[in-house]
Amino acid sequence: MTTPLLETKNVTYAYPNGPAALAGVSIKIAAGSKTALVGPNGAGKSTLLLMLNGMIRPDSGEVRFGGRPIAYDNQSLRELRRRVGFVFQNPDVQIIAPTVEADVAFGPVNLGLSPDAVRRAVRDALGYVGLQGYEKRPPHHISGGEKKRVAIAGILAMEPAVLVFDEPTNTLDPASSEEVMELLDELASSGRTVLVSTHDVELAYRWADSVILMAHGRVLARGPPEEVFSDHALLATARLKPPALLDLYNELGLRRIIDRDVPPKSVLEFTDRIERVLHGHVPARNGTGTIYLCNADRTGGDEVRALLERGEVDHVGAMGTRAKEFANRERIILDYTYGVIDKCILKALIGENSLIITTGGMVEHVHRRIGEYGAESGRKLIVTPVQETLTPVPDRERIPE
Amino acid sequence: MTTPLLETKNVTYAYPNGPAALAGVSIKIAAGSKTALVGPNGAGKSTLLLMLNGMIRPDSGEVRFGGRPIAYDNQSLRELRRRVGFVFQNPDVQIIAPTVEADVAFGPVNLGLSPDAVRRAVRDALGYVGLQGYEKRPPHHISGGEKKRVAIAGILAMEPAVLVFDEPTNTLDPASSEEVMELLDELASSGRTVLVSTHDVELAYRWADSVILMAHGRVLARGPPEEVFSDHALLATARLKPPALLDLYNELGLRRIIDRDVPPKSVLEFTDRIERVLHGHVPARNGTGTIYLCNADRTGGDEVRALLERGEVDHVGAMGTRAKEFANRERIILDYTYGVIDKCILKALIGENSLIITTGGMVEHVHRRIGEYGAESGRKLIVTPVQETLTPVPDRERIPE
Amino acid sequence: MHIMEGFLPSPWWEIWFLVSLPFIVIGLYQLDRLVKEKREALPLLAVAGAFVFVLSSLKLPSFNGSCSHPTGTGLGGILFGPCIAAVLGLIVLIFQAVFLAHGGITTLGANVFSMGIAGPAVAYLIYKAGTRAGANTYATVFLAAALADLVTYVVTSIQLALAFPAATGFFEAFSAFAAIFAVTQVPLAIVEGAVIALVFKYIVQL
Amino acid sequence: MHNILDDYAQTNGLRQINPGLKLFIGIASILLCVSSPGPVAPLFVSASMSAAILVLAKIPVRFYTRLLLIPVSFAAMSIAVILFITPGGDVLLEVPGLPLTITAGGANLAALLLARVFGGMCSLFFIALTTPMAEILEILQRLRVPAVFVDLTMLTYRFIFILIEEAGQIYRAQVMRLGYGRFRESIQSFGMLAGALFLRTWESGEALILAMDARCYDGRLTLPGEPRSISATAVAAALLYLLAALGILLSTGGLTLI
Repeated sequence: MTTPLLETKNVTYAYPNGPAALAGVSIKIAAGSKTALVGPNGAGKSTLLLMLNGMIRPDSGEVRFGGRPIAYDNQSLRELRRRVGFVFQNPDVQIIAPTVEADVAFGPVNLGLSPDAVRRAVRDALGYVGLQGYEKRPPHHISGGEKKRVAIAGILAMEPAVLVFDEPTNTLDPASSEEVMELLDELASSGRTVLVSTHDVELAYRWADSVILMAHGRVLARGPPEEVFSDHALLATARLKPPALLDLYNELGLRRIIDRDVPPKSVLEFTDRIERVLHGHVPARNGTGTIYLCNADRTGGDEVRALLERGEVDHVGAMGTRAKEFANRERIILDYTYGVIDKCILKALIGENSLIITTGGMVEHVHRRIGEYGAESGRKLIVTPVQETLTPVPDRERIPE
Repeated sequence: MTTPLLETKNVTYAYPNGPAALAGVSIKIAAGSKTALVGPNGAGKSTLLLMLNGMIRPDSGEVRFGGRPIAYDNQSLRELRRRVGFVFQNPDVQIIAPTVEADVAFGPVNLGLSPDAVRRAVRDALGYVGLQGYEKRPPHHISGGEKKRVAIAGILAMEPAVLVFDEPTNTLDPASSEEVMELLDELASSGRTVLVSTHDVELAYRWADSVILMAHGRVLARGPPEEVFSDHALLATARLKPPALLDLYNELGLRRIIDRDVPPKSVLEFTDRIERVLHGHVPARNGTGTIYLCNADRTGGDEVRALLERGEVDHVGAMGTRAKEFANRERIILDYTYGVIDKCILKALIGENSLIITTGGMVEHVHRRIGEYGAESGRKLIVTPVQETLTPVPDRERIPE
Repeated sequence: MHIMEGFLPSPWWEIWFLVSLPFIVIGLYQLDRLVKEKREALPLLAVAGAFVFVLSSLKLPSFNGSCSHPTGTGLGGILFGPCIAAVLGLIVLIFQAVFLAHGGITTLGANVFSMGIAGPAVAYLIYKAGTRAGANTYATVFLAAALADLVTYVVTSIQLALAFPAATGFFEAFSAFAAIFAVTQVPLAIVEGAVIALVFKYIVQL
Repeated sequence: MHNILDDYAQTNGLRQINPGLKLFIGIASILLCVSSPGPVAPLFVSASMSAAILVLAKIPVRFYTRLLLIPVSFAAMSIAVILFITPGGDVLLEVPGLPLTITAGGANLAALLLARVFGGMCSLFFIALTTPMAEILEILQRLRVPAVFVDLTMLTYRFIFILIEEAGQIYRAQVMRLGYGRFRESIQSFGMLAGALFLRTWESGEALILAMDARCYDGRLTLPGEPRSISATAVAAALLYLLAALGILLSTGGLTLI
């Protein structure tokens, strides 16, 4: 096995005048993984996360980064914190500069970058989270979801290899939560290691490829989410609820209505499973719909508008902040802004056409996901890329509001 | 139709130098109802709630309480606020005093109650939320869930007729959320009118008997939750996601796998529905398990322990804070602390016995719920009350920690 | 600069209590009236007091502990008048003594005079003078904060010199105390002035 | 910042003892120390107070030793001055080349002050570590301290903890983004922290007004004071201890170091 990027070995910690917060925790975070640290409030999740970039020094045990134990002198800590970025639960404590721009610049300035490099870092980070045009705004006049994205940009501007998020969707409403989780997906698909702490089991179930279940300062279980979350007794110990779909699946299994093997992760998979139980197989349907796929980085608005004007598309969805911005700029009304791929597959299965707008590495992801679904379900799904313009469209400035 | 207890008529409001927060909102809250005000952040939910006890005065339109427009002089406002209790989203905002006891006393003291009456009100309120023994603790030494309960006790101590909760479960972990929602159920079952604002559709779906959907300062829809949340287009406008079970149900309906009539509200109902689709009817099972029911107010620990020692009970669940405390005191390990009735029914259906510990009005509720389920599903479920001691057990003091 | 518990002998600690008492009494009287007129004054003063306490309990860069409350309460002085600021200073000092072990109970009178009355008064006067003269706001704030700090420590030195006069009299003692505190207090005053000016700038920007 | 003594006061071993009695012992000890003409009585007070804090109140030794270092820096500087400027008695030491001399009078006074500071601080620690602020406020209220003062102190208490939590989080967030690196940046970071905290304070104040109004605030903020029982043994022990200290004070009053 390769060396994990981040690792704790039997770390313990007690706050002054308090009981033990961590009672011997060993975890391993592989480079490039999407890990969720799941547990109730007070399980020690935040304490553990704060250890990963040296904000808290364990009473015993050690923390390793890149295979080497971390050192606690000032210089090493600064280096570590640049590599392991930490996004706080409450953006209000993280964003304290008078403007969005000044706040995102805080890290790069402290890194000692040149003014030009700082400006570039700020522009790139704000672009990544889809907040161009927000530079001069005061942070307390923007919405909760936007604040979260500013906080993320502030960390991205330091170009860390690992991103640690403490309860990233707490207090956000469902749409803002989805946007943030999508951003986390983009970050992971661009090769960064992403670690999230959460008590939201539904979120961890859908998002993570590896779950660490914690309670009372200990690790209770680790593994793929469908495995960890199928153990109801374990979840009860951690005072958590199983994800609704998984719970239903397990109940159906207990009553021997469906066979328990790989639990479904989405409404789409679940529907297929039940259909298979009923008919013995997933019925072939005539006239599945087409899924159009548009790379907003490479396609001009004209092509997309032409497609929409021909009336061939019933539903439009956008994935990722830049894609949503593109839609916004081109005044395309979006039907789906989250769970886009699954929804479009569902529509294709009932014969309706849809368009997915996305960018960068996510294009590949869409192809893969739909291909996998087709292979698993034995259904033929047609993905048609929207014609790309020959010359790449230059970065456009967001129209200031 | 009877006069609603609380009512707004076309109220509008704009914050100073802000856009309109409410653009003509009319709602009606019936006495004794459990209403959820659902919408994304920034929809105007909090503004509307603050209007209901006169904290914000509408720019136009009016607010009525008990059929009469509310007056904004000091005396009337105090009277109104005593009747319409408001629990803030963030308990840190609401808790004022240096000890739990002093904080809960704040309302009663300002209402001018006698010292004895204040003490009684504080004791009762803390007992209701299950925080006896916390009197002398400072608010910064208790957990988030406990703070929430202190905040609720502070309002309960004023004995309001209506309880308004702004995002009651925000930032709480699932178990604490369930406890708070259970407390809200208890309050409603004791005849109080309960109104909550939330962006958590799952929560509103399971809890409310009436839903008001808001977005952009307007009411989009109102009605029973299964109706409002089945309209995906409407939910999309409000940037909300449908509840997972309802979403699955609707997809199955679209594919004509099950008939769409009354959507199931719980895993239990859903399982039955699918079983019915498969077999045409819910199969009768032999040997359903027994559900033991214990009223913790009337039963001594000895009877319960005897039952458990006989090994007849496979699973134990407790509903309500006092019941949980009882279990804690008697050192009974709980398997279920939320969704208890449904889980016990599920277990009974697969032939296992369970014990439900609860108190007060909830006993009746358990009987009713299980009876209803039996009538609907055509299954016979056996509820056996645990023998009550002849003399009621006097209120016991919580053992100080 | 807090005088520690037990340091001031009789009759000096009693004398400083008597000196501070009128300010506190008047302050309480004014406060009572203010709160009866405007109920929201009480919560605002409370959070202001908490702010001053928290700010003073934070470590200023490269110094151990600061005494930012002359300026903090000075701010209170600008908003609510100097006597109410003295009451606020008293509360902050009580919390510092009981929560952080800075200061003491018998020395409360002396500390209230130096940090709750003299310092804030200077901050208040300089701020008023500066704004009337139309001077640069940040410079004025810097000066007000730094000088308030300095005055606090000068007053403390006077208090100590009065209690422990040298062979050659009060002035020698005063210069000895002032000299030894200057080493720590002058840089602290400058840093504090700079920080408060920054805070002011920050608030104005928002 | 993480050493708010009140946190220990909430859980200490003397938590259940009548707060009025604890306050009385503490203040009486302080007054004894301040008025003692010799160093023995204050030293007796500091020893017995420390013993009470460590043995009866069960405060961790490591924490308490660190606490004792707080007064040292102030005491060291001020006592050094007194050592050199106080006249009287034989000259004990002369710094060559400088006009600095230590006399017996100076040495005696310095020793006395050191003893008084330690005695006084230990007594203050005793109050701070065994009696939660809320109970002290309750006593002030019963002593008819003006209500507006008690109310203001009470509200301040609550917000100190809220703001400390916020300040701590902001500080941590800044350190994670490499704030407080060099001196200039430290000042800058600290200014931002203080500014943000000020803003947060203001918001808290406004939220507090709203919260109080929502709960029918009518100018009353009383603590539910109940008459607390007071054990005769505790009173007897306290009086015995204070009499002993007074006895030592009177019998060793003239005693000096040199």
